[in-house]
Amino acid sequence: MTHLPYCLAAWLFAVGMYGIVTSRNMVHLIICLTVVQSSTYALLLAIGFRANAVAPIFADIKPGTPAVDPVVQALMLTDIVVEVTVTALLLGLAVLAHQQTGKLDPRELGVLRG
Amino acid sequence: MAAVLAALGHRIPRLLANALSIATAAAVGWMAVTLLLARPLVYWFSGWAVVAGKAIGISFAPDAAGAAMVAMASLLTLASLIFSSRYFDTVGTLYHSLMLVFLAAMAGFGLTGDLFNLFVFFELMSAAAFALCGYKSEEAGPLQGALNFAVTNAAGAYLVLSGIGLLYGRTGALNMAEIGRRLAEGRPDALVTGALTMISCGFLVKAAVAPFHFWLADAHAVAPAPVCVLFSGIMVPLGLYAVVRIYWAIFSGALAGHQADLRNLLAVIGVATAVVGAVMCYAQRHFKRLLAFSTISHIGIMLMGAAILTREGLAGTGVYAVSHGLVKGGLFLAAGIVLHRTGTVDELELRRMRHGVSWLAAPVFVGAAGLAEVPPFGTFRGEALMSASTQALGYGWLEWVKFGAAVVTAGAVLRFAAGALLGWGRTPDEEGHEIPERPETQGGHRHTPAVMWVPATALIVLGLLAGMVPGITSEAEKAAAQVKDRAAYAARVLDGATVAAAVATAAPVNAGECARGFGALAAAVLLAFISLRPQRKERRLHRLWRGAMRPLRDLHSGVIPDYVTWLLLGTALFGGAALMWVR
Amino acid sequence: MMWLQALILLMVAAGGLGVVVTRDPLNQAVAASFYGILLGLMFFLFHAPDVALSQITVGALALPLMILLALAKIRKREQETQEENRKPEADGQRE
Amino acid sequence: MSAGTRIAMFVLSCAAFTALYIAALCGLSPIGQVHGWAAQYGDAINRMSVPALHITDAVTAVNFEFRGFDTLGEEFIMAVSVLGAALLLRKHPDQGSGPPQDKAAGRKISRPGDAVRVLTVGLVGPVTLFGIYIVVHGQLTPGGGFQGGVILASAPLLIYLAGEFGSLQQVAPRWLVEVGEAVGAGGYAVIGAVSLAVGLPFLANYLPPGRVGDLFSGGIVALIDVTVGLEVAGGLLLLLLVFLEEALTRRP
Repeated sequence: MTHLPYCLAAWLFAVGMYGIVTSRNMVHLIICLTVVQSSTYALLLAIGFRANAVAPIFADIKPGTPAVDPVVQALMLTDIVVEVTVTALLLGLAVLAHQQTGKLDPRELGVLRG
Repeated sequence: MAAVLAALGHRIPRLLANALSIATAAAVGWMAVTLLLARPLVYWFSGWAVVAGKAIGISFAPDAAGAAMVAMASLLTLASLIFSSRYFDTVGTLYHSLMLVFLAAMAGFGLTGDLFNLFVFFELMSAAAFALCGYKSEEAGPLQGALNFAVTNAAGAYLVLSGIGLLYGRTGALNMAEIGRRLAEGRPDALVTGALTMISCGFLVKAAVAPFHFWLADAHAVAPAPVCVLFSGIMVPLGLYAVVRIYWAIFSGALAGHQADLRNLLAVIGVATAVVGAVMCYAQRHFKRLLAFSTISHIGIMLMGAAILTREGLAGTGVYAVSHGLVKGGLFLAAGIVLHRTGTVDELELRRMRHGVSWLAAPVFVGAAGLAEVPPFGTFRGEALMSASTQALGYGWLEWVKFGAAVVTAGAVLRFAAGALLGWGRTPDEEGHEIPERPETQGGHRHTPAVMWVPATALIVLGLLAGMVPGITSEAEKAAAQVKDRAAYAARVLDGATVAAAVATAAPVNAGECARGFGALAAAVLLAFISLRPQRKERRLHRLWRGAMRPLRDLHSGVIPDYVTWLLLGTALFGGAALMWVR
Repeated sequence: MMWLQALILLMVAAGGLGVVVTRDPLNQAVAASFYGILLGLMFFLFHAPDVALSQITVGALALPLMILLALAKIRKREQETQEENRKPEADGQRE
Repeated sequence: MSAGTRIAMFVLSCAAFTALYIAALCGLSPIGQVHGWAAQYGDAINRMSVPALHITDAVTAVNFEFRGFDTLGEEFIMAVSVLGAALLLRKHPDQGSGPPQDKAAGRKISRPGDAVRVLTVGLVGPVTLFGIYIVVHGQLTPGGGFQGGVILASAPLLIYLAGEFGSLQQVAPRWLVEVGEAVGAGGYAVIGAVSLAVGLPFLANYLPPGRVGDLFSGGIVALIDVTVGLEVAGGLLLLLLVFLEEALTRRP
């Protein structure tokens, strides 16, 4: 029970991977990849969480009050930027590939084989 | 220190002209050499260093191995920028900016001492690489290659990040030296092996090790030739470098009792990679794809060297990687010239047409000799270093696999040079898959500008000379000793200790090794000769070979879901094996 | 741990599954947007307001918008292909 | 590989992988109960950010000060993907380029009503203000250059939603957005390089920290915040514009 929130990360990873493997549409596949990435958010969030603590913003509270870990939150922010940009690049590639071949199914794109 | 910072100053590459970008690459290279010659140092960004044993800021902790990688990266970038100055006709500044950011990312990746920072540079490198790979966006092939590349590498990156999360949850640190120190205090458990598995497999995706190698051939076959130079020559070895670095800096203390297990595991992966790469390499008729599979095979050889986990093994791997990168870079540039002149790199088509690039066979022959580990190539020196400790540890059979891989890949390159460029022999009825391709250049196909053939031959010659640099092996051994010494690394980064100079014994080159190198070349020539002369008797052999190759070819399906399934399978097997050690 | 936090964890778990099993990309863009909001809520309830804010702006706004634009492009291309396919048929009949 | 083989192989390996992952996760301390070394990095930063830097948002302190170099890398990832998207979606000589016209699917059919248009255009001002507010208060309250930048980028898009692609190009012409993005990414590096000029390590804080709670507290963090805001707003808008032009004008 005490480790259950961590398992959300494993769940999202597996579910996203399932989506990628069974995908029939490049755009769908790319969105599933963002689900895989969201598993890393869940992991980092759970790791930085502290019981009986507040958010690490000391605007209205006294410095020294127990707060959750700000480092993982900074990592997550970086992670989110990475997500947007990689997704944007991938979507651009998928759109172009569709323009050239008229296909979106990752199983049918195969120009490169053997 | 100024060197590191100046390297960063160059990350503002915007609207740079050819000359400016070439100068930048050269400057970064010069700085890397300065770093290489300087003593190892630690640089803390933002001025936040260590407070009460905890690293607060981000540090660069360059040592000889990292600096050598950066020097290599800038040399290859320099060569490809010179090459492409006349290569693309519609070259925009976007291309130069991407190349320079790619270089900056590789430099940061090689120098950083912080695990999350390593991930950031990994992603920066990937983002630049995806875009460069899809550069010829008006064709279907490059787009598909870039998609395969991007999806598998993104999945690998998320594995790495999850592993970093696990380590942070355990140790509360992101600095590699600090994580290593904390992990060494505890017992290894499922978390340690899990983190090792996820981070290693994530980086091994970049290193294109079987069964994570599928993307590489797709990406290399379609990326512009000068970009391939960087992919094959330095980006892929950097993946291996990251695995070596994190193992020695982070996990070597906690897993000290399981060295033999890890050695076996990595050796098996290396063998699989070398064999699959070599066989697939031989079966190709598209020159760039052929070279791509040979890179996979050579990465397997390097992995076998690093897997031995000894100083000599690591040093040999380093020398091998540098020399291989130069030779392979030269070969890819040669492929670029062929494509520029004839509009194709397909072996059968080239054989049928009359082209004026027969002279290229000479540098390609020399390059093939480099792949066959013939003295005095750097690959030979590296191999000789590796083999001594491989045999001492009772892994002599690995040497035979390496020998075979070198022979087959060199043979395939020789076959291409003799068959396609010189037109020797008869047309083999070998059926590979054709990849429709347009020339990367427009106009001016009649001659080869000097900016194209000079870098191509220069790289191959440099690969040859790399083996003759006096003291290269002993310097490499010193660098390897630095990489291996986890305690000294931690003391340098966290306690500001100065590093004692490592001593190395220069191993003499023995005659047996030389004979081995020439033997490999002879065998490769023989292989190329046989494959160019299909006798009636051997027809059946050919058919048999094709039948046997069919399943292996089919595995390289170009289908992303397949690749991702392989990725998971490989990770699960690696993780399962690692978990067995600690149970 | 509060029940509210447990609830949002479950909802995110279900949301992830929902995004994956929505096979039609257009519906999936909507599902992804909803999932982005759920993630943002989760960050908020776990004391990460900074991350929550950026997740909501990115996950619920920027990303679905990009997906929709990509889909618009793909759909347009499909329509054009259909028209092109129809045209040769018509030409053929005329002859 | 046939679909059946693939699924079978996937189910096996994914099950094995997930089991390994969960086994590893169980090695972490129970949720919320982090202590010892594992807790000290975060605690140290929470302790230091107000006294040392006068920054009340510890996350901003990590992002722009303690681990500012990561954020610099992150900005470059953003810049590279914008460059990459521009490179990929660039126009090729053999592709005809007509004047930009709004041809997104479905848009021909229904123009938004006047009320919607007035409302969305009217929202542009407040949204821009809100974005700027979020950017400049980064070191004080949740938010900062990144979040504010995304909000800023969404303001011009409201104009597009109101059906005025032409006005969008007037309000946010591509060169202006490009310049903003470049200034943002370059500015960060320049701020870092100034640290060198005054003899400090790269990205070290050289400005006085100001008063706790002030708009200009935190020294260079406030500056970096603004450049990141510019970069993110510019970069994201450029990405969206590239996609938009792609969706609207490109013909195969």
